[in-house]
Formats: sequence, structure tokens, C-alpha cells
Amino acid sequence: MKIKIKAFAAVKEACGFEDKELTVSEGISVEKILLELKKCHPGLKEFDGTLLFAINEEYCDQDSVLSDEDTLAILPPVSGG
Amino acid sequence: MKIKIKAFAAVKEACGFEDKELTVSEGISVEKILLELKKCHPGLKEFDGTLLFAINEEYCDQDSVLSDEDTLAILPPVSGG
Amino acid sequence: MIGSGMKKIILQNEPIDMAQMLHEVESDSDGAVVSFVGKVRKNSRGKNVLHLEYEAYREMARKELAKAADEAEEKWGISNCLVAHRFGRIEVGEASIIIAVSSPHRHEAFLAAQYLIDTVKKKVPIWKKEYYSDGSSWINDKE
Amino acid sequence: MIGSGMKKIILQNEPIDMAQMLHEVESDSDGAVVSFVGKVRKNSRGKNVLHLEYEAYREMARKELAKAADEAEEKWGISNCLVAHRFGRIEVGEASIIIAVSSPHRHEAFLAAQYLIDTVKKKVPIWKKEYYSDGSSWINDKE
Repeated sequence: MKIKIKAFAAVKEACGFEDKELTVSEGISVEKILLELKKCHPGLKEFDGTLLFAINEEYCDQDSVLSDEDTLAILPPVSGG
Repeated sequence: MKIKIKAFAAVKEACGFEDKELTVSEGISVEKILLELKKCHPGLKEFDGTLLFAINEEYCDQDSVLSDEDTLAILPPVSGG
Repeated sequence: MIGSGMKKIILQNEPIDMAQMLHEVESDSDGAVVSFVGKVRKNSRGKNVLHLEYEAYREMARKELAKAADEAEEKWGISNCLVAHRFGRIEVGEASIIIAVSSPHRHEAFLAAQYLIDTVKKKVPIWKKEYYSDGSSWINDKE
Repeated sequence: MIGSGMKKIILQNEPIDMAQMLHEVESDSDGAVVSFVGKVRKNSRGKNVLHLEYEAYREMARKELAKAADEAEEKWGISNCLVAHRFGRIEVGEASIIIAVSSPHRHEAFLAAQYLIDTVKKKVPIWKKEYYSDGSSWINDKE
């Protein structure tokens, strides 16, 4: 299945992409995708333990599972206001 | 000695005066002045137990004693804001 | 008044210019400005309010407000604060009071603004008279 | 969004018009308007800030802000509320965020405004980058 990945702010800069499409196996978890991404984007490792995730604009956790056409956002700790 | 009395808002309307000069005996207390005032201004009685007092623009209590030239303000409960 | 911040007390008959008031407390080293605006409501205690009139013991109100501003600075280390209260006739929807506080961080600004309006309601010699279609009444109960 | 009050979320590149924002939350049945303005400070973490840049995950930020506004209405029965956040480049002294809440009484308006800004700082996907004379840095610690 196909999913979209979105990266923001410091994560975007560390990864070098803003939007990305991936073909992944059905029922893949956020955690698994993250492991895959770290292979090509080692800069992601510096965020270990601090990242937030959202599927289709709703916060989720690392165990959450993606469906076809989902958008996974990888978010550094927020600092708005 | 001479003192000034100032009345505000509902007290002013009930007493029928805004400013008043009184000649009183030395060392007179707020409470004593109030008793005197009630004789001529019985409307004051309806405020029993709710009034606030200030001498020369500083809050005081009923036992406070006045000096010559002092200004005593008689204040209903405040409702600003 | 004590301290190094700007503290401004305004008692005026004229409408309050909100943008101007907020501008007055600004400074480049403050990250937070909290403001409170108290306005005349069309309903009060089940009655239909036509307009209000505020009376103040002005010299004393000014002193009490200045004390409250000093206390707010001492307690929370706020930078600048301003309290503007109108007196005289005020229409429904108009502001009777504006409080604005600036501070490096937000928590202190919130606490100080609340302290200032609470103090006004409790201790500052200002009185409100409500006018209805069938009369008027001095307000002397607490909200 | 739920409830009958006006709830408005604004994410914009342009400077925020404070007077306009306050005007938007007004209603004749509300006695209190509490506002919070967050501004760019010239000093941060011991460094001299030249300007900021904010980035937002806009669709999601809008949703999270709308949820927070609904929660504030549910919890405190506020009437109207507005949250406006800028993104892009913002200069020292300019406002990055404005929150305005109106309510019949003041206590609820204060609590709701604080809840909204606390939620922004904790949960809304917006990020700040500080620019200094010698570089720049994404901010990701809590105040």
C-alpha cells in the first residue's frame, strides 16, 4: 500500500524532505516506518524519544497502524505560541 | 476641631449631601461621628453593618480617631470594575 | 509607586481606546500581554439594563489602584501595567474598565491581571448604578 | 465545532490586528473579555534574537485549536473565543499569537484563555525558529 510522510521544522531539516511517498506492507506500524526511515535519513536518530506522530492530522502513538492512503506526520516537540 | 465629611453613591443619595463640614470634639471616633450623623440623616441607618470608612483617602475602621482638618469618607460597598 | 516598570492608572470620562492601552504596556523584552476588559452587559440580575453610571472617589481610587499595581509588581515581577476605569454614563457594550499587564512570561501576567481586577471589585472606591426602563439602582452586592 | 458561541481559528502570515480581534469576540451579553498576546522577545535563552520564523502543520493545527476551543466552551461555558496565530517571519515586538475570550463573567474567561494558550504550547503543531546574529535554532524545549 501507499502512504504519505510529512516532516516538519527541525525534522524536515534533519531528514531533507518535506513530503515523501512510500510503498509499505499492509498493517505496518508507525514504529516500523520510523526504523525504515532512519536507514536513509540518519539525522532522524537525534530525535529519538522526543518525536510526536499524527496519522491523517490526528495524534497517534508509535504502535498505531497505517492504512492505504494514510498520511503520517513526523513532528518534533511543538513550540508555538 | 473641624473635619470634612464626604459621602458617595447610595450613601450620598440617602444622606442628601456630598460634602459637609462638622465641628467636633478632639479625639472623636468614626463610630461617634456616624451616630451623630444618623440623627440628622436617618437614611444612613439602612447601611448599618455594610459601610466602609476612609480618613484622608486611606481605609480605616470604626474605632479610628480623627484629627483636626481630617476628611472622613463614608463609602457604601464598592461595585466598580 | 515603586519598581522600575511602567504603572499607569487612568480614571476618565471618555471612552477607553483599547489599542492605545495595549500599546502603552508593550516592551521588547516582554513575551506576554494579558488584558481584561469589563463591559456593560445588557442583562443584570434579571433586568434589562439601559445604561450605567459609575461614580468614583477619584483621589482615593487612584491611590488604591496604585497600591494594587505595586503589589502586583512585587508579587509577580511583572514589567508594565495599566488600569483604566471610566466614570460617568456608559452605554451597553462599552468598556467600563481595561487592565493590561506585560511580563516576560505569561503565567505572571495572568495572575497579576486577575489580582488587579479582583482588587478593583473588592477594594477600590468606585460604584455602579444601573438604569432600567422602570428605575435605577446602586449595585452593592458582589458578582 | 460544537455549542452556540462563535469560535474562530485564524492562521495567517499577515500581522494580527489586535483591535479587530477583540472586536470579533464582543457581545452585549458578555461582561468580560480576556485576551492574551504572545510577542517576540528580543532576548531568549541568553541570546539576542533578530527575528523568528514560525512553521505550522496548518490543517492539523487548525483542528487541534478547534478542539481546544470546544473544550474551553464545554468546561467554562464561555461565549465567544478566537485564536489567531501567525506563521512565517515575525519581527521582535510583533505578536505571534492572540487569544481572546468573552464570557458573562470574568473568572471563566481567564481560565479559558489560560487553557487555550497552555494547549497551544503543549499540543498544537507549530514550531518556532529563532534567528541570531550568529545562526539560528529550532526551539523545542518548554518555557
